[in-house]
Amino acid sequence: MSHLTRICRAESVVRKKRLRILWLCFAVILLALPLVTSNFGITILTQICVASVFALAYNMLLGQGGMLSFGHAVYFGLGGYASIHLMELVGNGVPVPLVLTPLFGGLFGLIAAFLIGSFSTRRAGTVFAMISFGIAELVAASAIILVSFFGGEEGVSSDRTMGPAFFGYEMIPQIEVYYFAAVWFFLATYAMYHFSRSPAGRLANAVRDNAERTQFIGYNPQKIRLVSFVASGFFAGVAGGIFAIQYEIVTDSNLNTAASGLVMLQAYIGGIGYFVGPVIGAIVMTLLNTVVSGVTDLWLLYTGLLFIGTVLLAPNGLTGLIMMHTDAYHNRKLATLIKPYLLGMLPLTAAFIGVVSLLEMFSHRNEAAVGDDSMLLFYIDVDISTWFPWVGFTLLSLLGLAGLRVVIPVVRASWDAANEMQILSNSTINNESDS
Amino acid sequence: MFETIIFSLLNGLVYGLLLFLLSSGLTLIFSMMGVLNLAHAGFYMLSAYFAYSISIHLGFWYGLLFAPLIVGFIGAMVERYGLRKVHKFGHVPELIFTFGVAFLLEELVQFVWGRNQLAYNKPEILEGSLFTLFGADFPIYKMFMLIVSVVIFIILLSVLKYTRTGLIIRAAVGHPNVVGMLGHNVPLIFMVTFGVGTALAGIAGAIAGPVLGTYPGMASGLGGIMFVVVIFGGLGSLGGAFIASLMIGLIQTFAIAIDASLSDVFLLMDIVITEQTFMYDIWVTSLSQVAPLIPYLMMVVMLIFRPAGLMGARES
Amino acid sequence: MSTAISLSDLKKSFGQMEIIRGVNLDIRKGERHAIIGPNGAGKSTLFHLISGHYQPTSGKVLLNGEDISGVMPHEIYRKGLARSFQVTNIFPNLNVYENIRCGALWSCDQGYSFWRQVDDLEDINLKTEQILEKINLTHRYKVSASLMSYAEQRALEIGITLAGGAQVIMLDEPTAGMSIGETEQAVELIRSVTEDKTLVIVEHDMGVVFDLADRISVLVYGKIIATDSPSAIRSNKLVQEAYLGTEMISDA
Amino acid sequence: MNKLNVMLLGAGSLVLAAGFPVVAQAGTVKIAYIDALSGPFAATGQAGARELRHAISKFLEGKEVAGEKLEVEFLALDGKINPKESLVQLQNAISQGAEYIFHNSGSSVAHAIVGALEKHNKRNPDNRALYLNYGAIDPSLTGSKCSFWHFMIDANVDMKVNAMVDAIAAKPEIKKAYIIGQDYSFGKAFSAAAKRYLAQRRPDIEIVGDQLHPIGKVKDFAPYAQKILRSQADVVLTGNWGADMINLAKSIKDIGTQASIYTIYAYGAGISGVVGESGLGKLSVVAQGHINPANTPEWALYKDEFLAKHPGNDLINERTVYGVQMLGEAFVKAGGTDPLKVALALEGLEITTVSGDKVMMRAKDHQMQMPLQVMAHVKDGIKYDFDQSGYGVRTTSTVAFESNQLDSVCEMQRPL
Repeated sequence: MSHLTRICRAESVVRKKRLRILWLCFAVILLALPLVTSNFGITILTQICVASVFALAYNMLLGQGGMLSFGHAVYFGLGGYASIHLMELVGNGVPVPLVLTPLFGGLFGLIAAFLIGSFSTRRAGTVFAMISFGIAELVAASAIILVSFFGGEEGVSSDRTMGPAFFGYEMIPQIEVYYFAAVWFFLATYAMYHFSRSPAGRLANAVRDNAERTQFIGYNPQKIRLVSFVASGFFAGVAGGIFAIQYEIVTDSNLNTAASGLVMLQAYIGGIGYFVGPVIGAIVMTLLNTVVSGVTDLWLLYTGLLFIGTVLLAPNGLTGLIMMHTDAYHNRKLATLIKPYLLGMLPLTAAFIGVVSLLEMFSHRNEAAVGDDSMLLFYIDVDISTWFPWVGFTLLSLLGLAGLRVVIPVVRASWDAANEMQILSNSTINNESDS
Repeated sequence: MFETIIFSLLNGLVYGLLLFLLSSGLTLIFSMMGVLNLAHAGFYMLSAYFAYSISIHLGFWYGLLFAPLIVGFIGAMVERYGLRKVHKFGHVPELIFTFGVAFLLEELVQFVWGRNQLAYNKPEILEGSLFTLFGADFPIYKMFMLIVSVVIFIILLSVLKYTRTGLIIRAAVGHPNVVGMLGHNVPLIFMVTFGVGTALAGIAGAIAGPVLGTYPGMASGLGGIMFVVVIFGGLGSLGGAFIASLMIGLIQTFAIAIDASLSDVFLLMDIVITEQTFMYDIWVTSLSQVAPLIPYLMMVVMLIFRPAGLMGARES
Repeated sequence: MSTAISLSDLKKSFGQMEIIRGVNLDIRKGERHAIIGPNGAGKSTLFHLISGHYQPTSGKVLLNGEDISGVMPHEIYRKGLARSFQVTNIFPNLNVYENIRCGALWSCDQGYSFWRQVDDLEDINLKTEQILEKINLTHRYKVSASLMSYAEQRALEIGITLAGGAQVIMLDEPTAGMSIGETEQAVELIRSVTEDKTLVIVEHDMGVVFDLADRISVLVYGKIIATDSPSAIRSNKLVQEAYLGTEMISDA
Repeated sequence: MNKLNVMLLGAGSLVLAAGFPVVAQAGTVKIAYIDALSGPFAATGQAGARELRHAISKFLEGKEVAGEKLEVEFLALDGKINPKESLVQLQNAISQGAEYIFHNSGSSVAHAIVGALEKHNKRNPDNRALYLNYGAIDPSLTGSKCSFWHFMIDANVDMKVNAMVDAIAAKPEIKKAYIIGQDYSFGKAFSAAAKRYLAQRRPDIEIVGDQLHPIGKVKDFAPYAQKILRSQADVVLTGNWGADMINLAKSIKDIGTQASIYTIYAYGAGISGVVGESGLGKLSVVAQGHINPANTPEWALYKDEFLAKHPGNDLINERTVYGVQMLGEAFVKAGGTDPLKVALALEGLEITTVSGDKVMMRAKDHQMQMPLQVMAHVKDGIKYDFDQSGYGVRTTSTVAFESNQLDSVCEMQRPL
């Protein structure tokens, strides 16, 4: 056994141990979360579970397999429809515990993905993206016309409590639905992680990087893509099944192009290069959709800005921003970054408050009643009929932006320093490609 | 029957040529840059809004003139400060970026102009009907749209055929690297291309706004159809886009005019479809109901069997 | 002596241009065979034809006596022929270890399996580690392939090609763009890793060719004008004519 | 290894996500409004929120209920006129403590909300919610699919079409009718009602077309206008709303047919302005509310106040106000805001609205009974125009409360 082999084995053991602890932590957190939150919190958490499973499934394509799909909600939706119909069957006396619904939704998504994937995965890139888009439009349009399966505009509804109880568990209150979603979230995440470490998962990475080359190591790129696509369709269907149980309705908007766009946004904002990226994206987007949308009408505008900002400034997503610090962390240099970051936060916060306030004031001026000139911005009461807040927030924005120009080089220098040291001291543990 | 055909033909032609105006810009951008601009319909919408704002202050004709210019400029800036940054990461991030721009444009328009449909009106001189055929009026404005589209098509064609710029563009379609090798300033060409492409969408927006409505949803349906046109016609082929635009325009209008469904076909064969028949809803769905679905079917079938499209010069 | 690869009247045209104009060649099992020729002679095209990257216009390619013309590249690989590329063709965002491991997957009987865990597959990891040792990239195993030096990437390219344990190895200009020192190392590497295997190599560096090859074929304008031992090739009139004024066989 | 850190971080964010405390204040009633606040139909939804907010501030806020002054918390949620999105928001609303759900557009949404509330109220008897629907008027909502928890504060399609056919029946010159609508439950219900009532009232009128088109997707209505022209219809009956109404009206005008148009949503939210001249003398609307003239001074005052507060906007859905008024009366009658008690109090409740109409919530099917107005799209002689265009509608005739009471097939499942 060589030196390397020994290192690898040792690392592998440590890694597995850490992973086990991590999965345990993940499970405990999922179980414990409802204890510290409200009804609304539980509703949000359930949504996050569904969104996360779907976004993770989507990233099996985009992040892991390099396939950009504009129509992945098709498999989510079809899985959902199948689940709803299963619920109806159960209501009519077919004895299946409804906690298994997502599995059924998954199988349906899998079959659909296999049928469509068998021709759409022949190519990657723009052609694949456009086929997925065309299919999504087709399926969404058919969903309105074919009433017997899709229920038209109204969609299909059912009742989750009609089936036989599963060990006394009937999914009546929201909290039971949360635990149902959480368990499936855990299982699906585990399975998808498992997939990413399997030969098929590794090959998906290979075909993403260089499809031509995979032919010359004995694999058919189309088949690799198809395997990923089918697996992704399965998990999308699972997510659709959880959704069907939570809301007891599935409609065409579960599978239209807008739904497909949303999941892409989630995965990308979270970071498609990392396994957990989509989960973070799902959390952020769900919070925007539920919490921020309750605070401001402009939340979609902010979502758009966040997305464009991510594409331009942080192509590795929010997770990428965090992962930028692994080198510094390994080098125990994180502490040196605190001061420059705090310094950077100052103008960033100023610019953020300034710009957001200007947007909000503009929107308030257009939308609100005359005489309703006062509004609350960041805990400050503002009267928009006077010139003061307009000038003030403009100045704040400009000041913040100017400050950023000054501070960014400083922050960058300290970041470089924290990471550079590492290359000198420990060149082997550099840049683990972690995809 | 005859009058239906004539009018469907005319309406299809107007709609098809509008589609061509839109997709010509998209095709131009794709030819030069290899980018399928998902935000193209967004620029079309933006231009209609600008044209509306200008038209209430200066009049329709100024709107028609300036709105596409403004939108072209904005397009160029989007290329310069956005697209160029993601260009180096490949086509997938480019697609994602343009998707983001499309998303943002729709929100931005609502933020600035509000959510109502705007009363963007035709100018007095183009009101009224041009001629009456079988009792139906053909509006002057539709003829105006037709003429603008045709003029733009001719201009584009002659620029491509007879100018040096056209030569570069035609070279780029088949061999994207050759332009750089010839010593041209590629980033500048890209920026200008994107600007011109979006300005073409801008012209379409400025002339379509008064008839098809100026509202935040005006881009959403058209965006998809536009991709169908460029993909069906062949990515990067102006001629293909022209044929595909007309085809889709005509198919869409004729499909609406025909009320037949598959059950009518069965009836001819003495098979009666009732509510008990298997997959009842498919058989009784009339052609006019599935009209919006046809273009996507065409696109998917084309992509599967001939990804290069009708007259495609190259695959992506 | 049996043949590993046999080409009979192989032709390939692109549109009007005929690039390969009827090649007949037998490569024996276990030999190191070099293909040389001036630029544009069609060497890489010939490689693409054998490995299935291009379909021949006419003619046949036999691998161990089996007709493989028109067979998909991955099928050819599975029959025991692996190749490298002239322009580095690796998996840029995977690290070195994963690059090699991907190359070894098929030979360890891993199809498109999604239930096994690569980390748990002892045989495959052992094989990967052996290859890493051979190509001297052991210490770099965690580095992302795109961040490595050019010479390292070339070594990795060869490593991926070898990882599957194919009996016929085809290397397309493995030392292109390397410094003299690097080239020497690369030659040693190639020599050691192709022990007991059939090697087909395209190379511009005549030093490498004459150092490595048991036999040499000269390809000029899509035709083989000579196949012989290195010393015979060196004195071949036709070959000298073909190379006259372009590259001298003795230098470079 | 890096993954581990990130996963922990993700888990941390989950904790954050959960941490949003929602505390329901005692003594207040939470009212949620679910409609399209973004997307292609946002104009209508935003207007609805504005009007509802104003009506609540006038008729609920501070109202004395069981000796206490009522406090109202208003939540506006974006349901995108989509059943699924609306149910997501419904769950958000209920979990934040909302007990009264107002909703305007989309019959498919209404069916979804009814279904969801039936289940929710059965499963959570301590946490019930009522649904006040003032715009989704598929007749099956108060017919075959009626629900105890649902109250329709608008005339349903049958009632409106009945009134519409009344007006048409009075014109003997009309011989041919063309029906066109959006391809979903509402459009189909409209078409069915139109055929039924025309056959009853004017069997001599020939129905020369019955067309459904995809909702919100048609860019150019010229081909449809061509079909209408070819059919030589004297009158077009449509339930279209939003952009589909505007573009249809414009295309019909462009093609030069003499047909008049009868519809139920053709003013405000941009429609009056865009239809403009093309609708003069052609467009009639059947709706409920006293737009021009305002009927009572109180009503004029209310409108003036609203318009002064929201210049550039219009008061479109006048029934919103009646619904809020009625809810206020029900609170008083029930002596509190408990949804079950309020539901029972609403049944059979009769009030006179601020505009002087007598309206009644029929206990049998929870369908509000009310008079309807037939209005013409006009330019002159009106005080309240729409879209700052000078165009608006004026009442030409009224269908009285008594003459528009239709029977219902509703068999309501009552709790208890």
